[in-house]
Amino acid sequence: MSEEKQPVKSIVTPSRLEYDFTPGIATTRFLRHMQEGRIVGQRCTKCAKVYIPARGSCPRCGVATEEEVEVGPNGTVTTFCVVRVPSENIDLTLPYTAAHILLDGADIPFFALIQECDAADVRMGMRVEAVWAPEAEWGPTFENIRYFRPIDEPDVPFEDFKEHL
Amino acid sequence: MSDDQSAAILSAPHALEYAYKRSVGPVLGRFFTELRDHKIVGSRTSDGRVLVPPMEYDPSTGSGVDEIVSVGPAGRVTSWCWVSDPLRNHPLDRPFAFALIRLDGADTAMLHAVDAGDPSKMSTGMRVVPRWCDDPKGSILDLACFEPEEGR
Amino acid sequence: MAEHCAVIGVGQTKHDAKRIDVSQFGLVREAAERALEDAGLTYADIDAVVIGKAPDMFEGVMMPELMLADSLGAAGKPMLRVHTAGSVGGSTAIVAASLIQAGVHDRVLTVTYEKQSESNAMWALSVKVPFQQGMVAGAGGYFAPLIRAYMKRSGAPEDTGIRVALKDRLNALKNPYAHLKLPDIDFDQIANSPMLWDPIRYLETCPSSDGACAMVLVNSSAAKKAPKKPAWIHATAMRTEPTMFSGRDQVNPQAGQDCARVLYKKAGISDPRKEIDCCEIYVPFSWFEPMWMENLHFAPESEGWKMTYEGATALDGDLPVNMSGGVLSSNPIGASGMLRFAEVANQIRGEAGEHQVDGAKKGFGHAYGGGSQFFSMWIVGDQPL
Amino acid sequence: MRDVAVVSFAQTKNVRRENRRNEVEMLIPVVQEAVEKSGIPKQEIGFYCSGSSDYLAGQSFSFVMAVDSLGAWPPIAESHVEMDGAWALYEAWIKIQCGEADSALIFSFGRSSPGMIRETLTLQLDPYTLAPLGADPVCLAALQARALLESSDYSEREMAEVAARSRADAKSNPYAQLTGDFDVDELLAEPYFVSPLRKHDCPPISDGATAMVIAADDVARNASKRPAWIRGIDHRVESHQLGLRDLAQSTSTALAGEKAGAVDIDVAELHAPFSHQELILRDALKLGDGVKINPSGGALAANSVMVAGLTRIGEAANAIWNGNARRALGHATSGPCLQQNLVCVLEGE
Repeated sequence: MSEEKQPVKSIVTPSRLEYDFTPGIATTRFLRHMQEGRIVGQRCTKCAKVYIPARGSCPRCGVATEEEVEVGPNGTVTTFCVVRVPSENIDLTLPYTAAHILLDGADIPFFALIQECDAADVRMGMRVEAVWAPEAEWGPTFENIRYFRPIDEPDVPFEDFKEHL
Repeated sequence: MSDDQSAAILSAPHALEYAYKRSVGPVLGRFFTELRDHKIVGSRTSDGRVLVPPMEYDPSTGSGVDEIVSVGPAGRVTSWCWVSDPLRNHPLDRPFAFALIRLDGADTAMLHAVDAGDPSKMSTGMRVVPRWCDDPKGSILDLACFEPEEGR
Repeated sequence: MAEHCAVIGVGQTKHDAKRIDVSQFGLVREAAERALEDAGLTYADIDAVVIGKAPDMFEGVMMPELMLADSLGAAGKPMLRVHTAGSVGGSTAIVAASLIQAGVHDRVLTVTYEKQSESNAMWALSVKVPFQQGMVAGAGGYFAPLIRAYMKRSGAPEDTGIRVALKDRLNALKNPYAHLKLPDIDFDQIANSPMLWDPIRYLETCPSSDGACAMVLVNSSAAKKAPKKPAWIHATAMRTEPTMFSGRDQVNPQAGQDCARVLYKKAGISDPRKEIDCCEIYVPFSWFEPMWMENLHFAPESEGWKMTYEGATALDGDLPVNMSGGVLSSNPIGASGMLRFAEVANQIRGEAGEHQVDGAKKGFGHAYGGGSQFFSMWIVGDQPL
Repeated sequence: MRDVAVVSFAQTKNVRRENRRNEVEMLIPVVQEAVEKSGIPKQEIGFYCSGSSDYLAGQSFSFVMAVDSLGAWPPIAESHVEMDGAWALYEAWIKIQCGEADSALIFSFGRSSPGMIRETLTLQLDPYTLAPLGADPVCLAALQARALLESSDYSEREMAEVAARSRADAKSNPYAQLTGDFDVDELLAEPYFVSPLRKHDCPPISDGATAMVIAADDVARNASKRPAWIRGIDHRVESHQLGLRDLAQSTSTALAGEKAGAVDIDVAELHAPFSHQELILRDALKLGDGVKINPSGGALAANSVMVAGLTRIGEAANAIWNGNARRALGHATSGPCLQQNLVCVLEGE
């Protein structure tokens, strides 16, 4: 029996759906600020916490948020992991560090990469700053912030950020 | 943000695209294998009904089905619609009919396209025969479509 | 007062990376028919079918329960489809149980599945959507920082995760349905396996599986006619908290703590560590065992690791956890939660085979999902509560 | 069985393209309105359940972010069905019957506009023998329409009359999308879209969101002056394969209606996205000429996918609240050619 006469065991069904994606009002505003080189969160009218990235609501209070508050660009690493395995859609030299960063003025950590620092030297409590892409490349996107890098400031004690884990 | 700024809302194209590879099991596997050879089979349930396309279970009781029988290849249209403006994913790129077709020897109708040229050529009860694809791969699309039996 | 509900049939597929021998119909029917046979019933005896699975993009079928309906004998019956992220297997069982408890139905078939090999799980989970922040580190990269936070908080020894993985991988060797079976597994193999998302090693992670799980749930009068011993549902609970909010404790989420507390209260349990005989807990990365032991009040905060370390969670320990090998050994995502619920029911029924805990009378099943914000749990016992 | 009533309902206006707000931003005001109208303090709501589809949103786990609209703190008892919100209502009703909760908030959301809904819904089909043909819901509905026309006394005129009546009635519904006065003869003079369907036989493409609060016994009585009591609710599915069904009938609707006690109905809100489906559903439920059908305009006036079914039940409750009905019926459908159907019978006191 030739190979093509083998019984059919599987079929391939390609699927492609196209969308015109809109992210909503709050995300648009957030990304427009990013385009201007600013990280702008929103303060909840009820609990006064500052959310970053701004998503138009305080998920805890379930109310719409409006008031804008600029945060960062410096922050504190609350926790992190060292990635030693390649992932779908991620093109970075291994190993690299992915961290939760509590930006100064924000009340919720932001996910970002740490670079310009050996993975072994990344610490919980380490102070970092945002490294932006060249201004000419800025667009309404998270990618304007390439990564964060260490700054010469003393580590923040664990007690001061442990509620953000 | 006020309403007049709504034009400034961001938007971008987004695609969900994947070529799913589906294992088909023994019954649909046999159906597709036969289609590749330009033959059509159905499955027979315990109460004697012949289902086309074949199902690995009896849809009214859920019990398993494994008897395979030959059907068609010609059949009769039981209902149809005329697609004058085909979509990107439709099997034909010119006006055609989608039809439910009960193949000779089958008790249920299967869905496929009928290339009839014009809706005036379509009617419920009409006889249709398969047109096979030149490059069969073992799928429902090995049946390129059906066409009217008369005037072929 | 709600009706009593019991598990009288349990079925699961052989779980594997690629079940290329079956269609989606074949996969769900393999589990469903084993559950029906276990219960001594056929599809005709079933009043309603409850189906659960995780995102439709895994298989590329929108609301696939519609096409699966008559393959599970659901034609002419009520059918529901549950989707609560990774906790869905547990939530689906709870929805099915509630149909009995409400007195609406006598016998319900519930089935969960995932056929991840039809696509690529990592693709389906990480499709980049415009204007959202992309995943910076893959699936493990989401959980690894939480594990690091747990280690820092609790001071747990660094090899705790290795010990959990070794225990679960040894247990899996006793489970004929488990996907990942590593006959020569030992501590060093896990310790020396590649570090993927530091502190998570390769052999401390779950596989990606095709598989299905099914259960037959019935009311008291139907349970009395069952051919085998039923497992009686003593309590169920579900809790959700928002994914991201300021001050959220992601290591020891409030929703998990609350869910367990309300569950014990309903089941009349005051000391879970003492009163519960065995647990199947959703542990996709080994370190989640000690984290959940604390979250579920089996251990005081920062001491969950001691249970692993002292062997309490081993098959012969005082609170065996994941006797089946757990999610670390089989992970058909949509079914993984139900497998926990079903395995613990089988323990109570005395049907767990080689990984049976002798004389188990009260068992705890647990599932969670997403970023630890969705929880579903149940307690089953050998007598009605 | 516990007495359970719909005590409040809120919806967004259905629009062709909601491109300013995302799902959470659409839901926040609707959820707040439903809670406020219910008179039940939010912290006392015992259960939450939602219905939505990832494929509409174009991303996995799209329901997860919807939780952000609830203020789920302290943590809540919550569940989700990948189905129309009408089935979320069913799950919530069951929870209340179990005694697990005395009240529940149900919500659903769907934006069809970002994708191409005909192509998106094609993915609902059996991926082995149906989806590869690209058979979209309009074509399948057209096959069903012909099966009805050729096996009954119904004509294309009656289909056009359904469309014209729906859109005329929708003029008084501020949430409807496609409204206006249409002349049946003019409609019938239009060319076919997918024959035998013309454009007017098909639903608009809509974006929308809804929320509803239900409550049991005295909680409902204390919260609402005129609770819309759920006297029966049932749902049934039939075979997915069209060739196995008599498309001119809806046996699952008939069965669900029978189980739900669909008799003595004053107003029926039927989820019939295509005009001929209303005719099939009316027959399945044995609704006579005295029954007012779809005073809201129905799905022919606004068809937010995953939402329109729950909306029908909300509109049936509206008919009770505004005194237009003593007993009203809400119906929801899902799947190709009315594969799955839910019937909910409501009654005022």
